[in-house]
Amino acid sequence: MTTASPVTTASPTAPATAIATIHRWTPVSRTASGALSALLLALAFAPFVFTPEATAKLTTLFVLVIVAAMWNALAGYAGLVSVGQQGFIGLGAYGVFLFVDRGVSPFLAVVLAALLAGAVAVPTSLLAFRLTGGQFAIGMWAIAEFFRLVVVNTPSLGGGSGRSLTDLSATDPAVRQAQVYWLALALMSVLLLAVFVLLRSRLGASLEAIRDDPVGAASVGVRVTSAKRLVFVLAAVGGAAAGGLTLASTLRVQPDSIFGVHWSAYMIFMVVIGGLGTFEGPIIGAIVFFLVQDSFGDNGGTWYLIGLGALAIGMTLWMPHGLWGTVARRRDLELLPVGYRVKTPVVRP
Amino acid sequence: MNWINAIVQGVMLGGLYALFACGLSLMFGVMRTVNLSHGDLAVLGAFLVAVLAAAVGISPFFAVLLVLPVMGLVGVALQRGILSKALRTGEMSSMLATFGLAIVLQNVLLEIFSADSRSLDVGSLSTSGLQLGSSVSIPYLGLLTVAVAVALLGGLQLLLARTGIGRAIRATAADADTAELVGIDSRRVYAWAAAIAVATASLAGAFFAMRSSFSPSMGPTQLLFAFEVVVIGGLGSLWGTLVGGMVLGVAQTVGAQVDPRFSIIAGHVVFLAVLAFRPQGLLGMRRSRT
Amino acid sequence: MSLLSVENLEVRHGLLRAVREVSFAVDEGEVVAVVGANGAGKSTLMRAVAGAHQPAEGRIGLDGVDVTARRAHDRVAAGIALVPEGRRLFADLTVEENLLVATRVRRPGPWDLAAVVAAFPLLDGLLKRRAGNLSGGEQQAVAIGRALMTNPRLLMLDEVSLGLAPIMVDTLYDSLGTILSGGTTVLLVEQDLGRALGVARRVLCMLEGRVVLDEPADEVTREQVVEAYFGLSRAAAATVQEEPA
Amino acid sequence: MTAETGEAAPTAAPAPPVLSANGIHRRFGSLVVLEGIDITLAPGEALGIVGPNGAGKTTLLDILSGAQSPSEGSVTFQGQDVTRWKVDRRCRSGIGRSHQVPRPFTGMTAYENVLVASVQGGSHRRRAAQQHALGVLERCGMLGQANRPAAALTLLERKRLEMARALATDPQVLLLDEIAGGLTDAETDELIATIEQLRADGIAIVWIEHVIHALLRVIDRLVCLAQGRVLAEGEPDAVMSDPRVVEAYLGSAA
Amino acid sequence: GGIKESAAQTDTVLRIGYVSPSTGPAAGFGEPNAFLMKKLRATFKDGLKIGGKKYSVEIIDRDSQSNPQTAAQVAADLINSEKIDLMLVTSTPETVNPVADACEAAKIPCLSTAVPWEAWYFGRGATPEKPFTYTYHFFIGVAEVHAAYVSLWTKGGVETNRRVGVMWPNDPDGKAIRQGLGPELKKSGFTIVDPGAYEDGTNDYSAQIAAFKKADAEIFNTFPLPPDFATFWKQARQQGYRPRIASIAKTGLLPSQIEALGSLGHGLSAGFWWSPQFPFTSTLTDQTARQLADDYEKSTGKQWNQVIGSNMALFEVAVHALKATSDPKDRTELAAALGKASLTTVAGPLDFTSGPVKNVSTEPLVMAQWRKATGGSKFAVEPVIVDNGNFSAIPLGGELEPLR
Ligand SMILES: Nc1ncnc2c1ncn2[C@@H]1O[C@H](COP(=O)(O)OP(=O)(O)OP(=O)(O)O)[C@@H](O)[C@H]1O
Ligand SMILES: Nc1ncnc2c1ncn2[C@@H]1O[C@H](COP(=O)(O)OP(=O)(O)OP(=O)(O)O)[C@@H](O)[C@H]1O
Ligand SMILES: [Mg+2]
Ligand SMILES: [Mg+2]
Repeated sequence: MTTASPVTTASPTAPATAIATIHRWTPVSRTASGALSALLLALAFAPFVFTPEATAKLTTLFVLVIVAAMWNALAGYAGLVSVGQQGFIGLGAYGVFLFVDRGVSPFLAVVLAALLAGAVAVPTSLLAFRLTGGQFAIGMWAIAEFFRLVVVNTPSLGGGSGRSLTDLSATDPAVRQAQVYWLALALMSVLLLAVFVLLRSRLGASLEAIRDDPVGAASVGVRVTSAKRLVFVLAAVGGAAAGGLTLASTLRVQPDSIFGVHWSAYMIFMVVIGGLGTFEGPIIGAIVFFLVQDSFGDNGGTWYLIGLGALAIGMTLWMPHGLWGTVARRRDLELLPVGYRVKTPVVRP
Repeated sequence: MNWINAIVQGVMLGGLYALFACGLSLMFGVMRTVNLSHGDLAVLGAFLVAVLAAAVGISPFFAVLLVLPVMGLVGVALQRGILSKALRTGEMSSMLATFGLAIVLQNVLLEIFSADSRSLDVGSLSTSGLQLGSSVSIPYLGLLTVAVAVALLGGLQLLLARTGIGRAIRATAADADTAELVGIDSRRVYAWAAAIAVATASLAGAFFAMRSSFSPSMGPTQLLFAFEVVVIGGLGSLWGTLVGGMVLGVAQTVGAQVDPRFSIIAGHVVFLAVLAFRPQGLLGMRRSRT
Repeated sequence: MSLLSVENLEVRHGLLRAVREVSFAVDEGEVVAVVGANGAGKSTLMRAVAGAHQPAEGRIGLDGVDVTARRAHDRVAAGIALVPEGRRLFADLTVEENLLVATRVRRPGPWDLAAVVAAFPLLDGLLKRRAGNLSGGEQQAVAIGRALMTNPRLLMLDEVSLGLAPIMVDTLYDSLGTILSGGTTVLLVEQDLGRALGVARRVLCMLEGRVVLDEPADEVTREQVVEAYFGLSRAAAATVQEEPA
Repeated sequence: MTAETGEAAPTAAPAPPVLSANGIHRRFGSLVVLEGIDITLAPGEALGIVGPNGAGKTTLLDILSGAQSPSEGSVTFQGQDVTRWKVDRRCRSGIGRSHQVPRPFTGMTAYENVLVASVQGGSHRRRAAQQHALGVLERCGMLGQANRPAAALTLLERKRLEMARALATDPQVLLLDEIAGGLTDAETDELIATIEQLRADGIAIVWIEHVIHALLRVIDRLVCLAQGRVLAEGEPDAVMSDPRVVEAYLGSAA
Repeated sequence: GGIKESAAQTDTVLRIGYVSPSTGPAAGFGEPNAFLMKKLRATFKDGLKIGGKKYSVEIIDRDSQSNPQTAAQVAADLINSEKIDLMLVTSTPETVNPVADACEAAKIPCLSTAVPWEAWYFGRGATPEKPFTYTYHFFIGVAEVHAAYVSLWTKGGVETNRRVGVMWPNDPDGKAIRQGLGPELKKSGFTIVDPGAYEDGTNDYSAQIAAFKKADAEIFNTFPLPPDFATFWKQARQQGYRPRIASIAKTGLLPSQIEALGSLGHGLSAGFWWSPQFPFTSTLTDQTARQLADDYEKSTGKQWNQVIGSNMALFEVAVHALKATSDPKDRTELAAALGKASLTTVAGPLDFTSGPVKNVSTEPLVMAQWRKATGGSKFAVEPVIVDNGNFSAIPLGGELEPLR
């Protein structure tokens, strides 16, 4: 423990600077994050370049990225594994009607609905946070079901039959498609940024601490519940946004499917494929999932689903850290760094 | 009078739910494994029973007895092949892996048996019952289900609480490595637990198939109920699971008595109420230190 | 022939070689103290012998029988027991259950519930308590009792007196006497050199995963052992830098 | 209360206590763990707590730090009644503690462990907090482990980490629970040095320890708990030589 | 430049998208798909001659997995990537409605069937003032169901107290029926005993049964999912509720659903919009209903079901409309052609010009009773047409038998 001896008598901060420095950004990560921002910017011009069909596909991808990133923030960083996020997806979609019926433009309505879902998440958390681990996961599922049944029993929302967003079917398909695309792109960028900022903020590390040991976290001053709630609400807003976008692009929701537990399945799938608890993982997972779905998803059918299931099993067993997680571990790589590295000068005796 | 009948039917339904939740309670409550394929394993069991009964031309009840050990082996395979590995990387992996399994099972069954819903024909047993007055009637099949549920859950509860094997299971669930260090073959213990869990699942599936009908897509619907039952009853207590089943069943039937559309929602409301006022479940115990 | 024989053992944690080229033997009825500073590899060594951690190289023999391939529970049945560092009790089981759960292997011997309670009187009132709720020292006592319940031939104690009140340590070492008189062989990690040299027949000092000193207790002086520690602290400076980020 | 209160140790200056527990009771169902404990801690004072296993020391520490709330009685910190404050709030306002059974954040590196404490518990802004965390790591001789995942630390490293985390929240009162166990003599010396340093910085300390010789090198005052009551309290040597303490706690070590 | 439009199709290939549930809960409806696709692709192998121009026909079939979101997705994909000229979609609102919505929005002509037309029309928020331009639909509606029920329950030869116990779920079909059929039946002098809408997937029906027994409802009617009905029907029997007539819809459609009930299935009556007895011929394959059914049974070994008829008719109308255009690739023209279509398909006469509302044509409906299959048949059950009150052209097979 000789490294300790020379400074034990000095004041804590001063020599520290001398003996070590902290690193977050690396050249790699700088370029990477630069490239990402550039890419997002470039994507904004897609509707002028690509055909609506291409942008339509991209929109689907964005929605997937959103839900994956949100679920990852929730499970991967705050340790809140939930199989009930579809509850908020559904609220987001149906919330749109609440505003549209009051004459709000559908696109604005999507945003408002997302915020509304966030508001609903606050009281929800009071209930849900009484559970932990697997219990919380399933509890959320039940809560989602509860939301679904409330919607199903609300005639103005079309009850069990669901509702069509007729307000948009008037506009020219190509234009509408482009608008939805831009909205999706914008929401995705904002939400990803939000997650990134959150993780790099003073709260980021605390969240991981909470995930590892809530009691320990509290005893070093972390406001455990409010930190969890913050992420919970963010994830709700994100999920809801995804729901709203789904409605805007498919123009119809039906409770059983927008509140369907398969959403959770997809989220878990994407995050685990990409790498849980990494910022990059869910994005990659979403892309993979999208490609899989796109390549043999159309002629869909049983075999595609069987393949998906098998892949899920295989990944968990043989690549538990997911694609990105595995790579990152090998090369100690972090494109968008949310962690910390300490560099100590090498003193050989 | 109808209210009494509603409660009676609720208890009968509760028996079935408890049976469904039994294996889940063992895995989720005791072994801390979230098995999302539980419902579909139950369906698989039901199909095996149906096929066997049809092929050999025996009563479903005999078929069940033959299928149970088979499903037990399926459970062992599940544990050895998937859960044991997944568990090492945490609750979430087991959730994803079993979810994947759920999808595979559903669609393989769909591929083989088509989406038609079918049921196990046990003749008059499924349609006859004890008439008490004009409106109360106790179905024989329901009685049988409840009896089996009580016997099974009660038996397992005693096994866990009183016997050495039970202690070994709980110890392994708590900390498999350390269990090994005190001479417990954790792999065997896990295998056994999984075998029991899956076998009981198929038993529940069979009873469900006799009571109403089943199809490849039925699994997930019943899974949530089963989970609610476990949580309502309290993690790790199989008595609790039995009680939880009854509570959920009665909640649904009484809810339906108020207005048919409240049936399922009433179940969820009761579940949420339990969360709110007794998160550790009706018979669960709160932990302070660990 | 020696009861436990460890030959050229190497144990890794990922890349880190926590135990390297370790060879030694322990005779029936012997008491060996393993000392060495924090991170020396003592716990890893013991866990490897107990079968909780698979060695990368080397061979572990019990009575000349190679048990390297056997799983931990199997070794317990063969008579190897470890009191793991940090107790590792089954929190949700009662104290009594924690003790009884160790009787699955059914090894005959003097140790049973009564004997353990006799050896650790403070357990008397606690049998029905949830182990997770016990105090640190109480847990330590239960952990030792649990290991004894398997009636081991080789008992390994990792930092046993950690967290025990002095008077408890007395009782512990007294009962250690009882254990020894029963012919049990003991391998213990103990930082209190006084105590260690007091009970041990032999002292193993570890440094960076290697055994740097293996002497009969009555032949080594405190100074020699402390000297061994020094070897470590110098090397430590180097390892600190090598740490893979 | 025991007779010893009369002759409170000389170091217990007239200055108002920074932390005090008043008439603390703690029960778990029928089980009584603490029975009317009164303890005061003067600013900058170092108070040692010993007692047989299961005496209630950790429970008392939990109550002082807010991890548990007392069944009866109150806790005052800097003249404020903090009995109802949760542990995190108490931590932020200046009560740091270490756990007898270490609770590292296993998914993070040692440095990130400490950083959380310094960012959340401490009063520093971002950069300052990062440097502060480094300084603390170093103080506790953990700098070399900075980038190691906490999961990979040995028990003793974990204990050091506990202490580092507590320090990083820059407390006015530091509550330590068995940090010297299993240390080699050299390591013990380092620990003592570190703690002396803290005292010099004016941090008041409550230290539960079974390694008496280490404890006695630091503390001004000693309390011996037994069965949830204060058995003896006062000037360390006096307490150590108290026959009841010898009989209940020290045994041959006396 | 401005926002990019989809590249227009100039080639001479007519792409027809076909969406139906082949997996998921409604997969039963998808059963005939493989057979139909094979048959139709054979029929279209030499393409179609339209407006003096020769077009090859390509059918691109997709599975909705019985899930609206998937349905919407595959629809978007068919429209955007496959550049289809015409969308055909069938079976259950979960599959049909989202696809139709997508087409209406993308201005792609779409024809659908096998959903009660009210569920398709009002369920998608249309009104007689605000009809659709690109989406068309043919199927039975409340009016047909009502007429058939009234005819069966009054002229069927079974005496009842005209009290009808109804179990209408809280889903698209149930809703359409509750709003439409309920009042109509009342008008026709029946007393409706409606305990209220229930959730699909409910596991206990004691409440409803009690209500029916209390009101002594001798007629029973329901629009449930198959598993739910099985649960209900067994419970009803066990708790001693035995109506004299039980007319079920949505579940009584496929033989397999009845088989699942074992002996309890015998005697249930259900509406049939197609059966081998229908005296009509396919304009595409020139097969009579009987020949079509036999063909199906021969090549699949499965028992015929009504979906075959309606899905065949779906393509018949499609081809009819395509041929009626000068340029089948002109979407507005094709849509208009669908609106003008009027022909007799294997499922009977369809006429979009005289439908109950714009965009919709209705088709014949008769009532049949499921019986234990008679000696010769290699299947367990078979439907016997017991009422043709509204379409006497369709021959009767026997008399309605009371359940007790
Ligand atoms: N699970 C683990 N993963 C990675 N490295 C580990 C793990 N456990 C221990 N190590 C490392 O292996 C080395 C030896 O650890 P070990 O616990 O055996 O030392 P020790 O002598 O028992 O130390 P102590 O006296 O503190 O208990 C240490 O450098 C430690 O950091
Ligand atoms: N949550 C709890 N439930 C029941 N009993 C408890 C609980 N927490 C502590 N106890 C009991 O209270 C007593 C005091 O525990 P505590 O941990 O304070 O002892 P301690 O003085 O710290 O002992 P040690 O020196 O061994 O750490 C012990 O007998 C313990 O079993
Ligand atoms: Mg160790
Ligand atoms: Mg303690």
